[in-house]
Amino acid sequence: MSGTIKLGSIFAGSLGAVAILWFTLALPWPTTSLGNRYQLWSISLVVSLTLLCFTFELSWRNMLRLLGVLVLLGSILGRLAIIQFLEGDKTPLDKSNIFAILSEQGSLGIITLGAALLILTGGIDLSVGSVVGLAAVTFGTLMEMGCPPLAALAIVLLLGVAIGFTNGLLVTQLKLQSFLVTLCGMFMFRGFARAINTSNTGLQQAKSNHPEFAESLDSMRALLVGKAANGAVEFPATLVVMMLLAAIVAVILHKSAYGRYWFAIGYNDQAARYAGIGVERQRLSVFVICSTLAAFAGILLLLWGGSANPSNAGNSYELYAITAAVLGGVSLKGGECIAAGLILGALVQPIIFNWMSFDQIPDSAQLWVMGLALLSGTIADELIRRFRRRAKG
Amino acid sequence: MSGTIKLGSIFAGSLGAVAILWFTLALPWPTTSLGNRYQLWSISLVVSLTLLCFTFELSWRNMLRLLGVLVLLGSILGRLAIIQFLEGDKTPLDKSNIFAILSEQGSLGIITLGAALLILTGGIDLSVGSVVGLAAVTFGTLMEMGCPPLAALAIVLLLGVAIGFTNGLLVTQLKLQSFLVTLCGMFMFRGFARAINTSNTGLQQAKSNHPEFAESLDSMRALLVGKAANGAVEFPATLVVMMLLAAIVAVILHKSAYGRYWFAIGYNDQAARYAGIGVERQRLSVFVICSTLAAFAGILLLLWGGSANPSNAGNSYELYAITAAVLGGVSLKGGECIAAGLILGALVQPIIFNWMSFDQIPDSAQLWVMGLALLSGTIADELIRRFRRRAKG
Amino acid sequence: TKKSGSGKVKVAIVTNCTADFWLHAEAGAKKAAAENDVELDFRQPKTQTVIDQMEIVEALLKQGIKGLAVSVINPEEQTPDLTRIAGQVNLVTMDNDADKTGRLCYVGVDNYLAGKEAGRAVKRALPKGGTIALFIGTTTSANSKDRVAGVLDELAGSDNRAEIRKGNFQEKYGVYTLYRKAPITDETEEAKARTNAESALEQLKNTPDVAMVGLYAYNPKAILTAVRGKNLVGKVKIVGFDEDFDTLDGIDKGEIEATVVQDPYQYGYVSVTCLAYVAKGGDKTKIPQKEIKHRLVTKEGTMIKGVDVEILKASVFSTTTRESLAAVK
Amino acid sequence: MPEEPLLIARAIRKQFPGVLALDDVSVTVRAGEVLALVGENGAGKSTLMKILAGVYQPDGGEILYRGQPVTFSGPLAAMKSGVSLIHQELNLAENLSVQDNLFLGRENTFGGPLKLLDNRPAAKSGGVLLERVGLPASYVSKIVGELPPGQKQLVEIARAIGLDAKLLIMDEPTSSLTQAETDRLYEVIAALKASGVSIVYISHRLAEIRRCADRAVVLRDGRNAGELAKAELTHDNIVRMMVGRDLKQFFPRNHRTTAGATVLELDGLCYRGGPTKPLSLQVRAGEVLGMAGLIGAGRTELSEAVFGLRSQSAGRVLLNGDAVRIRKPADAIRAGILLVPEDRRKHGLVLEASVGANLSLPNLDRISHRGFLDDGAERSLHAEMIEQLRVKTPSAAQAVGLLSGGNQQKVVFGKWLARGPKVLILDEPTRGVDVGAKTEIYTLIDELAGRGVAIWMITSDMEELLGVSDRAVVMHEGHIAGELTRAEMTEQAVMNLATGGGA
Ligand SMILES: Nc1ncnc2c1ncn2[C@@H]1O[C@H](COP(=O)(O)OP(=O)(O)OP(=O)(O)O)[C@@H](O)[C@H]1O
Ligand SMILES: Nc1ncnc2c1ncn2[C@@H]1O[C@H](COP(=O)(O)OP(=O)(O)OP(=O)(O)O)[C@@H](O)[C@H]1O
Ligand SMILES: [Mg+2]
Ligand SMILES: [Mg+2]
Repeated sequence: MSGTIKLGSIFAGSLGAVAILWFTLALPWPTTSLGNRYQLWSISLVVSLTLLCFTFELSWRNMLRLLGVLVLLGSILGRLAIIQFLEGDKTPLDKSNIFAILSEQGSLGIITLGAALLILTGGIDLSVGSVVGLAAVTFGTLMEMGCPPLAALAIVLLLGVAIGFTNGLLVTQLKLQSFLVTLCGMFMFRGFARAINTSNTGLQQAKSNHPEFAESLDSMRALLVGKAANGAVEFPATLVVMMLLAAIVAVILHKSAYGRYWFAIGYNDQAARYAGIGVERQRLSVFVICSTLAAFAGILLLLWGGSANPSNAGNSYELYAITAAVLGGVSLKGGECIAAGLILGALVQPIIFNWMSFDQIPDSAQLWVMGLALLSGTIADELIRRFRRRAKG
Repeated sequence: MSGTIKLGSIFAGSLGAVAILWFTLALPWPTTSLGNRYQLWSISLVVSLTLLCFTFELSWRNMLRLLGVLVLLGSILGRLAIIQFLEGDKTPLDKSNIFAILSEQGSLGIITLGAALLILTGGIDLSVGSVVGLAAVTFGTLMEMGCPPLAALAIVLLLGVAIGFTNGLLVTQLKLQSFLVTLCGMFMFRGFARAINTSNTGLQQAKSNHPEFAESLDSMRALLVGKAANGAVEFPATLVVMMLLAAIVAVILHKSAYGRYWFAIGYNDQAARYAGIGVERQRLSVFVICSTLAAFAGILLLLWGGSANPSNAGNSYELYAITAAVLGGVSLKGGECIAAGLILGALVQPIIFNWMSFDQIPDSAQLWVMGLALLSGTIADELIRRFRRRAKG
Repeated sequence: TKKSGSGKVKVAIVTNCTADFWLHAEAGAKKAAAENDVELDFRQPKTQTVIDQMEIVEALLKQGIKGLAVSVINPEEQTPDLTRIAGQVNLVTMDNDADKTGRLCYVGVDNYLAGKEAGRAVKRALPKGGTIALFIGTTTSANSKDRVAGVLDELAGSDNRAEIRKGNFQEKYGVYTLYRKAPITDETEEAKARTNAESALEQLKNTPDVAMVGLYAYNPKAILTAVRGKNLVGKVKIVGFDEDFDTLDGIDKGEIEATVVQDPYQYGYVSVTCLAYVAKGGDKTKIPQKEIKHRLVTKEGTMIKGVDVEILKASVFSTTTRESLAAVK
Repeated sequence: MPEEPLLIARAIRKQFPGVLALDDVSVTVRAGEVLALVGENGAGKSTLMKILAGVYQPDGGEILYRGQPVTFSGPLAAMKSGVSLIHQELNLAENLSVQDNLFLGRENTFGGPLKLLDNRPAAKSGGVLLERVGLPASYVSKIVGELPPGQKQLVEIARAIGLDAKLLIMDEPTSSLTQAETDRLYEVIAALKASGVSIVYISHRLAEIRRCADRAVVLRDGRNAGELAKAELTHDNIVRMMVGRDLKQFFPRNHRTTAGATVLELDGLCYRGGPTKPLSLQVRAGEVLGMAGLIGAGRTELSEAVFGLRSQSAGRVLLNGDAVRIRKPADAIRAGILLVPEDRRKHGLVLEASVGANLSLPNLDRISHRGFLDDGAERSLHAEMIEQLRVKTPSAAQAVGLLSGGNQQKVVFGKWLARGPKVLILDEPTRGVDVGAKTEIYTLIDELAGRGVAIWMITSDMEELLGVSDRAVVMHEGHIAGELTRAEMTEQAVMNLATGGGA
C-alpha cells in the first residue's frame, strides 16, 4: 500500500511538471475578460490531476496494464517532436495545434468515461454516437427557436438523462440485452435527430435569429470549449472539463461504495445481488450517466464545431469511445476499469489522426493505418499480460 | 420426435404452396437462353426449402421463439396487401416489387447466416460491412484490371477466407476478444477498400476496359442475381442462392456434428473442450465461414448494383446482419440459433424499408420508425418468452 | 537547423467529403501545381462534417501552407472561422462559397442556375408536364438546397427559393407533380440510393410521364440501374448531375436524357493557379471572381434552341475526362 | 498383486503461475480397483487428475498406461485410450439435450468429413445410460439447463460411464447429490468395478471413502502424504494423514445452550413459482435447525424466497415476532437475515475480486462516510475477519478465486459476520470443503449459535445433518414432510421423510 502511494506521488509530480509545461505554452493569457476564467480552469486542472493521482493506485499491475497505450502515445509524440524539430516549417507542437488535439481528446474523453462505466458493469452502449448527434441538433435547434443557451443546455442534459433512463429500464426491467437495446437506440436517436431538424443547425443561425443570446452563447462557448467569438482556440477548456469529470468518475470509481458496486456487478452480478446490492438500480444509474455524458459531449460538439448535421453529427463516436475505453484498460467482459487509464485511452485516436495529417498519410490510407495502430495496441497489451503471467509463474 | 416431424411437414407443405405461388408470379419464364437456368434455380429453391423444413424441428418451442418476427412480418405483409387491394394504383405485391425485396433479403440473408454462426459460437463480427465493401471493390477492380470474372470471383472468395482466418487466428491464438479484433478489422478493411481503389468501381467500366469478358460477366450476373444483360431483373436469384446456403447451414447446424460443436462452444466452451472438441479449430472455421459469406455478399452487391463506392459500399451491414440474426432467434449470449429463423430475420428489414416507401413515411422519419419496429420486435420476443416461462412455472 | 522540405511554395485543397467528383478536381489541381511549380496537399475529410473538415484545415495551418482552397460545407456557420483563417493565409472557396470571409475568390458554378439547367432538361423530356422524382444525398447542405430549388423553380416558372430552403415543398410545380412532395434522400449511400429509386419506380409504375432527377453524382446511375432492373428504360426519363462515367455511358446509349456538369477539373486547376499566383507575390486585388459556368452533356452534344450553355457530346466528354484523369495517375 | 497396474504416474510436477500445484507426486492405479484420492482443498487432487486425463500437460514426470509411457495431447486422446474424467465442476452444454450431451464429441456420424448425425444408436443407448445412474430414460430429450443441479451431475456421470472407460476418474461426484443418489452411485461403481473398470474417487466426505474405496492415496500440499489400505481406512487415519495432525471433535458442540425464543418464523409462506401449499417454519435463537431433503426438494428456493431473491406471494416472515417485508435481499440484510448461498462460486463470491473486496461488499455502508470509503476502517475490517476466521491467504489483496474451497467459504461467512447476523441461513455450507476446513466451519457455527444467532442449515450431507443440528426439518417435493428432534434424528428417519414416507 505504502509502495503504491510513493509511486503515485512520483506520477503526480511528473504530471504536475507536464501541467506546468502546458501553462507555459498557454501563456501569455488572453487579455480578454475570459483570462480569469481560464486561470480558474487551470486551477481546476491541477485539482483534478491531483484527485486523479490520489485515486490512481499506481501499482505495477496497473502500470503494466496501461503499458500498451503508453508506448503507442509515446511513439506518436516522439514522431511529432521529430517533425517539429527537424522538418521544414511544420510545427505540430505549437500551442494552437496542441490545443486542438487536446480539445478533441477532451470531448472523446467525456463519452469514453460514460461508455467505460457501462462496459465496466457488463453492458455496452452503441447509441452513444446517435445521442451525441441528437443532443447537438436539439441544442442548436432549441437556440434557433429562441430558447436561452443555458436553458437549452439544461434541457439537452435532461434529454440525456431521459435517454439513459429508457435504455436502462429496457435493460434492467425487461431484461433485454444492452447490445440490442442500444443498437435499436442507435437507429432511433439518429432518426429523432433527423426528424427534429432536416437541415444543419448552428450557432451563427441561432445568433442571427436571436441576437439577444449572442453574448451568453459566446461566453458559454469560451467557458466550455475555450473558443473565442472568432473561432480561435484560446484554451483547451474541453480537456479541463473532461479532466474534472474524470476526476469525479475516478473518485466515485475508486473511492466510493458505488464504484465497488459497479466492479462487483461487472464481474458477477449474481454475487452482487446476493450481497444485497440493488443491481438494477446501479445499472440504471450507469446508463443514465453514460447517456448524459454523451448528451453533454453533443453540446460541446456544437459549441466546438459551430454547426451540426442531423444525419452525421457524432456518427460512429460509440466505436471511438469503446476503442478508447479498451485501450485505456477496460475489459469488454466487464469488471475491469481504471479511471486514469480512460484518459490515456482517449488521447490516442485524436493524436493518431493529427500525426497522420502531419506525415501526409493519404486520406485513403488513414483508416487502415488507424485500424492497424489500434490492433497493434491491443496485441501489445495482450502480449504484455501474457509475459507478466509467465514471468510470475 | 414424431410430433415435430408432423408439424414440420405441415410447414413444408405450406412453404411449398408459397413457393408455387411465387413461380406463378414469376411465369412466364423469360425466353432468353437463361430460362433454363432459372428453372434449375426453381428446383434448387424447392430442394433447399425441403431441406430447411427437414432440419427445422418445428416444435412449439421454436415456433414461439420466432413468434415475434412472424408477427412483425405478417403485419407488414398485411399492410402491403391492404395497399395493393385498396389503394389507388400502388401495387406492392406485383412481381417486380416482390423480386426487388426478395433480392435485398437474399443478400442480407447471406451475411446474416455468417454473422449468426459467429454469434452462436460466442463471438461477434463487426467487420462484416467492411468486408462486403472490400470484396465488392476488389472484385470490380480486379475485373477492371483484366482478371476474368470467374477468377476474380475465386480470388475474392479466397480473400474472404484469408480475412476470416486472420480474424480467427487473432481471436483463437492470441485470445483477443472478437468484438475488439473485428472492430479494428472494421476500420482496416474499409481502409483497404479505399486504398485499393480511390474511385468507384463498376461493371460498365470493367466491360468497357475488357469487352472480352462481357459475356461471361453477364452470365455470371444472370446466374447469381438474376439480372439480364440489359439490367432487367428476371428472377430473384439472390434469394435462391441464399436459400441454398441457408439449407446447407441448416444441415450443418442441425444435422451434423459440427453444429453440435458450435452450440456447445457457444454455451460453454470449457465443456466443449473437455468433451474433446477442438474448440479453437471450430471457432476459426466459423470465422472463415462468416468472412467468406460476407465476401460473397460483396460480389453479389457489385453484380446487383453495378457499381461500388469504396467509402460506403456495405456500410453498417454488420448491424443489419446482427439485427436480423437476433430477430431470427439468435441470442447474443451465444448457444442459441435456428437456421430457419435466420431467413425470417433477414426478411424483416428490407420489407420494412419497402413498406415505409409505399406508405410514404418521410425520409427523416424512416430511421426512427425502423429502430422502433426492431425494438418492438425484440420486446415482443422477450414478453413471449416470459409469458411462456410463467405459463410453464 | 531544419530541413526545409522541398523548398517549394505549399498550397492545400480541402474538399467537403470523399467522392469521385473530387478526383477530377485533384487532377486539375495537380496539373496546375506542376505548371506553377508549387507543392500540393489535397485532403478529403472522412465524413461530410464541419468538425472533420476544420480539423484538417487547422492542422494544415501548422504545416507551412501559403494558400488554401476549401469547399465550404456550411457557409453561414463556417464564416467566422474562415474569416479568421483568411487573415492568416490566402483563402479560396470553391464548389460552395462563403462570401463574407474575405476570401480571394470563389471558384465554382452557381448551383441554383445549374439546377435550373437540369429543370430545363426535364422540361424538354416531358414538355406536357408529368411527375418528377428528385433524388439527392442530403438536403441539409447549402448547395443541395440550391440545386433542388433550381430544378423546381425552373419547372414552376416562379421563385420559391425561400420556402424550399426551409424544407417546405408543394405538390405541384407548374404542370409537374413532385413525387412524395419532397426530394428523396439517401445519406450519400449508393445502395440506399438504388433502393430508393427502385421503390419509387414501383410506385410510379402506372403513372404516365415520369422523370427522375438524380442530383448527386451517383444518383443518376443508381436510378439507371433501377430503371433497367424494372425494364423501364426509355419510359422513365432520367436527368442527372455530374460526370460519373456510368452516367455518361447511359447518355451515350440514350438511356439518360442529359446531365449537368460543373467542371471540377477547373475547380482544382483554377484554385491552385490562383493561390500560386498570390503566393508568388501576385496582386491580390487584381484577382477576378472565377465563376465557372456549368455545362450540359447530351447524347448528340449539339446546340439546343434557347439554351445558352456549352453543350458537350457524352462520348467525347467521357473520353477527354478519362484522359485528363489518367494523366495525373 | 500379480497383475500389472493399469496406470502409473511417477514424479509428476505441475507449476501454475505462482503456485507449485504438484511436486513429485506418484500414484498407481490397479486394474479393477476403486482408489480414493483424498487431501485438503488445494492439495492438488484435481490437478493430478486433469493431468491423467490429458486436460493439462505435466511439467515433469511420466505416465505409464498399461505399461506404455503415454502423453495425452488432450482430453480426446485420453478418452480414446480409455481414461475419462468427471470434472469437479459441471461441464455440460446446458443449451443441448441430455442425449446430445451424453454423446458430445463422439457423435455417431456418417458421410465422412460431412459428419452428418445419425441419432438412432444414441437414442437407444442414451436411455440405458440414464437408467444406470437412476434417471428415467425419458430424460434423453430434456434440455440439460432445465434440470436441477443434482440431476445435471447425474447426467455428467452417465456421460462418463458411456465412454466405456478403462479408467474412470470421479472428482467429487457426490458434492451436489443427496444420500439416495449417492447410494445409487455406489451401485454403479460396484457394477463398473465388477466389469474390470478402475475408478479413482475423490471426495471430501470421508464416510463415502470408507464405504466404497479399496485403497486411498493421500495428498498434502502438492506432495504424496501416504497411502492407506482398505483396512486402515478409518476416519481418524485419513484425517491424520491429510491434515498432518489429529483433529479432535469433528462436530464441536461446546457453545450450544438451550434454544431461546423464536427469532425467525415463516407463517404460511408462499412464493412465486413455488409449491401451492404454504410453508411454516420456526428457527430459535441459539439453535441450529438442520434442513434435509432430496435433490430439488425446494430447500434452496425456500431460503431464496426468505432472503428476498424470489418474490413472496402469500404469508408472512416474522422476525422476533414482528412481520418484516422482504422484497429484495437488501431488506433481508437490513433485518439481519443473511444467506450463505449454495453455489459459492456463482452467488457467494466475486471470484476475480480480492478477498478484501469481497469482505467489504455487503458492509460498504459501515466502512464509508457519506458514500466515501474509509480506507482505515476497511483495512481493520479485513484484518479482523481474516484473523477471526483464520482465512489462509497471503493478504487481503489476493484474488478470492485463487483460495482453496474451504477458505473461500470462510470468506463468504466473513462477509456476514461483520453485520452481526440475527438469522444465518446456510445452504450447503461445507460443499466441496475439506475436513480440516469443515471442522473449522462447524466450530464457527457452534460459536455463532452460542452467541444466540438463529442458524438454519440446509444440507444434503447426512453426517453433517446428524452431527451439527439441534433439530431437523425434512422437505419433500416443496413442502415440509416432518420435523425431528435431536433424539429422533437417525439416517433412517430422515430418509423416510425425505422420500415421502411417514416419520
Ligand atoms: N488453472 C489454474 N491456474 C492456477 N492455479 C491453479 C489452477 N488450477 C489449480 N490451481 C492451484 O493449484 C493448487 C491445486 O489445486 P487443485 O484444484 O488441484 O486442488 P484440489 O486438491 O482439487 O482441491 P479441492 O479439494 O478444493 O478441489 C491450488 O493451490 C490451486 O489454487
Ligand atoms: N437451475 C435450475 N433450473 C431449473 N429448475 C431448477 C433449477 N434448480 C432447481 N430447480 C427446480 O426447483 C425446485 C427446487 O429446487 P431447489 O434447488 O430449491 O431444491 P433443493 O432442495 O435445494 O435441492 P438441491 O439439493 O438440488 O439444492 C426443483 O423442482 C428443481 O427442479
Ligand atoms: Mg478439486
Ligand atoms: Mg439446494
